[in-house]
Amino acid sequence: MSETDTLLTLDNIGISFGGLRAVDGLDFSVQKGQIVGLIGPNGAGKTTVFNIITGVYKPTDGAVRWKGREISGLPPYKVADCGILRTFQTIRLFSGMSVLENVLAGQHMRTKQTWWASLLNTPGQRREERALRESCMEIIERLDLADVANEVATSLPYGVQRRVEMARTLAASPELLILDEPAAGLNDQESAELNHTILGIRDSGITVLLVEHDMNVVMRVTDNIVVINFGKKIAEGDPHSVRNNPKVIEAYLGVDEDDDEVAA
Amino acid sequence: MSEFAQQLVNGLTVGGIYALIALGYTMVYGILKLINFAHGDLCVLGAFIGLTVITSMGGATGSPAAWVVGLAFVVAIVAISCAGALLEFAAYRPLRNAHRLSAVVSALGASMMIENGIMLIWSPQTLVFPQGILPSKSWHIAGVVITFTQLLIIVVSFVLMAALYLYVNRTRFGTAIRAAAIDQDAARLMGINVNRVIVSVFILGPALGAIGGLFIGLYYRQAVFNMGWTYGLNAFIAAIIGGIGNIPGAMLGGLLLGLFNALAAGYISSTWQQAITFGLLIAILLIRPSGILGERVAEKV
Amino acid sequence: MRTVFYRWIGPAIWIIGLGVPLVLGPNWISILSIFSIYAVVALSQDIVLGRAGMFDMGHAVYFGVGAYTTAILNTVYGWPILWTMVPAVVLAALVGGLLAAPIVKLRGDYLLVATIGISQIFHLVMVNNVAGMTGGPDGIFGIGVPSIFGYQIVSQSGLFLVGWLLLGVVLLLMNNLENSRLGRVFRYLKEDELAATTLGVNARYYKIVAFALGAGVAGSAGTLLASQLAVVSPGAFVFTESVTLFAIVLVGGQASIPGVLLGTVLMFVVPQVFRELAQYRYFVFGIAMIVVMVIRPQGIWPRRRRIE
Amino acid sequence: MRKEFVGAVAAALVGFSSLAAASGSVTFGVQAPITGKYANEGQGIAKAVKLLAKQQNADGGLNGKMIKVQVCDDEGKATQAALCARRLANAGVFAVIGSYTSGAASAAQPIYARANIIQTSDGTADELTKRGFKTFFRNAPPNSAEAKFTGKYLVKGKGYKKIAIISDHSSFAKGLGDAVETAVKAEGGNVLARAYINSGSQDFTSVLTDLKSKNPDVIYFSGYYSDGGLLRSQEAQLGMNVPFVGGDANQNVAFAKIAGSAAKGSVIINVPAPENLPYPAAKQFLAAYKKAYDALPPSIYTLTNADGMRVIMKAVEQTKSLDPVKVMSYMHNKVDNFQGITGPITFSKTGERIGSAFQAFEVQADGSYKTVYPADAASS
Repeated sequence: MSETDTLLTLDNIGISFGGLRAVDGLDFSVQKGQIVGLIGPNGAGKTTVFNIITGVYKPTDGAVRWKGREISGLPPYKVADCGILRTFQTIRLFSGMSVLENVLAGQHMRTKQTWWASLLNTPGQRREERALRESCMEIIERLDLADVANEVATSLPYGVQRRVEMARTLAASPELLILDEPAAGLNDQESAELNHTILGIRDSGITVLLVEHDMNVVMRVTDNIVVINFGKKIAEGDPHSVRNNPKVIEAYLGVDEDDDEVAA
Repeated sequence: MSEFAQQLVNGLTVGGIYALIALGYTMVYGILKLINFAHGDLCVLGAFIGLTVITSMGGATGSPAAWVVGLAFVVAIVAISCAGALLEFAAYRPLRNAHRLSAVVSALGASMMIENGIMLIWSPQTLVFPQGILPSKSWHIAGVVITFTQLLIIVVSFVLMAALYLYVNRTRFGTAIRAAAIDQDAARLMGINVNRVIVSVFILGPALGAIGGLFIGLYYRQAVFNMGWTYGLNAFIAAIIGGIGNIPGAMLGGLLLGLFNALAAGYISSTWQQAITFGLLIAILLIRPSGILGERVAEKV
Repeated sequence: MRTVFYRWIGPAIWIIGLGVPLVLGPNWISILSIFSIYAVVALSQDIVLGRAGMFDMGHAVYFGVGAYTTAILNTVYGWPILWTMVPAVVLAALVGGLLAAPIVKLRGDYLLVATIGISQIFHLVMVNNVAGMTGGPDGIFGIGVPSIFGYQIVSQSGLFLVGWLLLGVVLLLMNNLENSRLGRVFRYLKEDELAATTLGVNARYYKIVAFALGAGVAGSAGTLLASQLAVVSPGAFVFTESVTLFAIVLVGGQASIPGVLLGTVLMFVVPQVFRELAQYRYFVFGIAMIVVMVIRPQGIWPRRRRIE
Repeated sequence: MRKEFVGAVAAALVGFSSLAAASGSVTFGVQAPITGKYANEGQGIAKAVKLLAKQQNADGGLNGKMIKVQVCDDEGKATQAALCARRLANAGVFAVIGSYTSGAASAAQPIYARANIIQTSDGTADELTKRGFKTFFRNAPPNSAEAKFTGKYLVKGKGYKKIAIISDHSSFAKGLGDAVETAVKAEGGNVLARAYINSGSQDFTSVLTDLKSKNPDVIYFSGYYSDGGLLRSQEAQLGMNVPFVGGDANQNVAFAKIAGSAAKGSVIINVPAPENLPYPAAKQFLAAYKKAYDALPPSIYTLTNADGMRVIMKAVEQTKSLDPVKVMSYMHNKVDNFQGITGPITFSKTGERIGSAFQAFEVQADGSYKTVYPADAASS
C-alpha cells in the first residue's frame, strides 16, 4: 500500500495521568479500507488511545496525524469534522430522545441550517428537515431499526442500542469509524450479526478501527491487529501471527476477562 | 501593619462562622449532589431558638449564667438537627431518584418556608441579643483588638472543624460517610446503610450550622428573619471555593472567604467588595473548576 | 385526530386569550399582562436551563438589560417604546453571549454559582450607577407607554394585548425550535455533551448561542416590563428573581412549553390570588413548592415525547 | 392629548371607583411590603392605618361613613406594586397609604393618578414629586431636605473637616448618602471617604478598620438602624473614638440596644422624635399603638404614613366631600401646619411635605434622645 493510502498515524503517542503512564510511545497506522483491531488486557490503555485520537484527551507527547496533517490537540468536534467518528464502550445515546432523533445527531455536520432559519421555520429549513429525516431513515432501515425509529432509544434492548449508536455514527458519513467494544454485552447471535455489519460498513468504503474483547469478532473481521499492554505496543500483525505471538499469550494469560476498563 | 493584622482577626472570625455553615453544604453535596438552599435558613433558625432560650432564662437583663448560654447552644443544636433530619425525610428523600434539580427546587421551597416561618413566629423585626450574654472583655495586642466573642468563635470553630475532620477520617462511621460520598451503590453493596449515612449528614451539618447561627447572633448581637440567604450564599460560595464535597475544603474556603471579604473591603473598595468577591469566585472556578482542594475528576468515557 | 388536536390546542388557547379583556375583570387583565411578560422570560430561561441543560441562576440579568435599554433610550433619547425593543433584544443577547463565553465550560453546579455571581455583580453595577445612566438604586422613572400608528396604548387591556402578542411570537419561536437543528443540538448537549462533540457539535459555540438566544428573548420582555411599570429599578432583577425563574422551569417541566407556562401560573399568578393570606403567603407557598416537587418530581407538565 | 387604543372597551365593562363611595363606607388602601425584606416596615404601616381607621370609626366614621381598609402586599418590588395599584384601584379605594419603598411607590404612581386616587407615601427619592402627579403626597421629607440639614450640621454646626460617609446598597441609603455627599461639598466641606457596607452581612469591621487608618473627624451613616447600631458597636470594639452621626433610619429603639454601651454619644438626624416632642397627637398615637399591638412602631415611617392618612381624613372632613379633586386641592392649598404626629405638615404644589424641621439628637446613656442642633431647638 502506498503512503497516500495511510489515513491515520499515531506517532510515539504518550499520555500521563498524575504519575500514571497510561499510554507510552505508541506507534501504529491505519490504512484506507482496512479493519484494524486494537486489543490488549484490561487496563492496557485501549480506550485511552481512542480518547486521544478523537480529541477527548490531549496527548502528553507524540502526534496523531490524519492524512499527514497533525490533529492531536484539536477539540473533538474538529476531529469529527475530519471524518473520524466513534462509538463508546458504555453506550452514550441521548436519553429521552427517539432513535430517529439520535440518528439525526449524526447529520449535524452535514446540515447548513442557520440559527435564525431554525427559529423562523423558513421554507428552506423545512425542505432540509424533510431531506434529513429521509436520509436518516435510510440508514435506520439499513441497520434494521425501522420498527423502533420512533421509540425512545435508551429504553431499547442493549444490542439494539448498539446498533442505534452505530447508525448515529454512520449518519455522520465517517471516513474512519472507531468502535469501542461494539460486541460488549451482546449475545452470540448478536455478535455474529455484528461481524456482518462491520464487514458491510467496510465494504461501503469506510475504514474501521475497533477495540474488542470478543476474540471471535476480532479474529474474524480484522485485517491488522495492534496489541498493547501497559500502554505500550507489544505486537502488531495479521490475526494469525498475533494469535501465535508468545508475548500476546503471556499478556493474556490468567487475565480476567471481566471487563470494566478504567479510562483515566 | 496592625491594620492588616486587625483585618486578619476580623476575617478569621467571620471565616470561622462561614466555615461552620459551609460544612453543612459540603457534606450534603458530597453525598447527594444537592445544594441544600435551606441550610442558611436552618442556621438562622438556630440563632432565634438560642436567643429565645437565653431571654426566657432571664438573660434579657444583665449577664446570664454560663450554663444558660450553654443550654441555649444545646437546645439550638438539638432543635436544628431534628429540623435537618425532618427536612431530609419530608422534602429530599422522596426526590432521591428524581432529576437532581427537583430536589434543589424542594430546597428553595423549604428555604422560603423556614424564612417566613421565622417571621411569623418571631416577628419581622430585627431581634437584639442583649448585651452581656458573653463577657465583653477584649485584649489589645500590638494595636490589634481581639474580643472575647471573636476568640471564642475562632477557637470553637477550629476545634469543631478538627473534630469533624477526625471523625470523618478516623472512625468507622466516618469511613461510611466517605464511602457513600464516593459511590452510594458500591457503599450499599459493602453493607453500609446509606440511608443512615444521609440522615446523619443532615443531623451533623445543621448541628454545626446551629452553632454558626448562634455565633452570628452573639457576635453581631442581632438576628433578623431573612438573613439566612446572605449567610447561606456566602457559606455556599465558601464551600465551592474550597472544593464542594470536600470537608477540609469547606473549612479552607470559609476562612479564605472571610479573609478575602475583609481585605477586599478594607484595601480595595467597599463599594465593589461583593463584585470583587464574586469576580474572584468566577476566576477560581475557571482556573480550578473543582475548587482549591477539590479533586479534578476526569470524565469516564 | 389526536395529533391535529395537539397541534391546534395551543394556538386556539392563545386566540381565546385575545378576548380576555372583553370577559375578565381588570384585576385579571393586569395579572395576565404581567403574566405574559414573565411567561416570556420563563420560556427564555427554559431555553438555557430546560433545553440546553445549563444551570443558569442569573437569568433576570438579561431581563434587566432589556428593561434598562428601553428605559434609557425612551427617557433620555425619546425613542418610542416599541422601537427600543430591537436594541433591547440585541444588547441583551450580546451581554448574554459575552458573559457566557468564558463560563460555559463550567459544569453543572459550578456554572450555577458563576451565574449567581454575574447576577450579584449586575445588581451592584446598576445600583452604583456606573455609566451615570442607570439612575442608581432608585432606577429610572417616567418611562412612556407603547404606541402603534400614533395611538398610545394607555389602557390596561391595550398593554395586555401587546404582552399577549409578544408571548404569541415567542411561543411560535419556541415551537419552531422544537423541530429544528438548533433545538436538537441544545438537547444533545444537555443529554450528553461528550457524545455530541464527537459527532461534530461545537459545544462551546452552541452553549453561547443558547445563552444569547435566551438573553435576547428575555430582553424583549424587559422592554415590555419597563413600559408596563413606567419604572425600572435594580430590585426587579435581583438574584431572588432569577431563582424564581429557575423554579418556574423546574416546577412546570423542563423543555415543555405548556409546563413552563403552567409553572409561571403557579409561581407567579397563584401568589397573586392568595394575597388574602397576607404575611402567611410565602410560608404556605414554600410548603406548596415542596409538595409539588415531591408529588411531581418531573414538573407538573413534563415534556411529552413527540409523536412523529 | 392621549388617544386610547383599546381602553374604551375595557372601561365600559369595568365598574369604577365611584361605586364604593355611594355605599355607606369609604375604603382606604394600604400598599406596603407585608412580606420580604421590608416586611417589618410594611406590617407597621398596615397596623397604623388599621388603628387610625378604627379610631375614626369609633368617633362616627369619616363624614358619617365607616372606613374600611384593604391591604395589598407589594413585597417592596415594582412589579408587585403595579399589580397592587391596579388591584386597589379596581377595588375602588378612595386613597392609598404607601408604599414604603420609593421604587414601589413610583411604579404605582401613574396608576393611581389615572384612577384619580390620592396616594401618600414616605418614599424619599426626590423624583417622586417631580413627575407632575397631582394625586401624590409625600408624607416624609425627601432625601434632599435631610441631606441639606445634615451637610449644614456636619460642616457648619460641628466644623468637621474630614467626613467619612458610609451607606449600604439599598435605594434609600445610597440615595441619602449621595445627597449628603453633595450637600457637604456644597457647604464647602470635605468628604474624606465614601464607603459601603452590605446590609445584612453584619461584619463591618473591615470597612471600619480601613477608615480608622484614614483618621476621619466623623463617620456619617445613611443606612438603617440595625446596621447603624452594629457599626457603632464595632467601632467601639475596634477602639475607634470617632463621632458617629446616623441618618433618620437609625432612629429606632433597637439602635441603642444593638450598639449597647457604645450607643451613648451617637448623633441621629431626623425630624423631632415623637416621644420627645410635646405633640399631644404623637403621645396619644404611640400609646394607642402600643396598646393595640403590644409593640412600638418599627420606625418613624410608620408615623409619617399615619400622618399622611390623618391629613387626608382631615381634608375630607374640611371639604365635607369624597371628591378626590376637591380633597387634593384642599391638601395642596389649604393644609397649613397641620398638627401631625411627626410635626407640622404643609404640602407644596407638587405634593412635597415642606417645612419639616430636622434636628440632630444625641443618644443618652439611658437610650433617650437629647436635641443638640440647631441651637435654638436644643435650648428650648
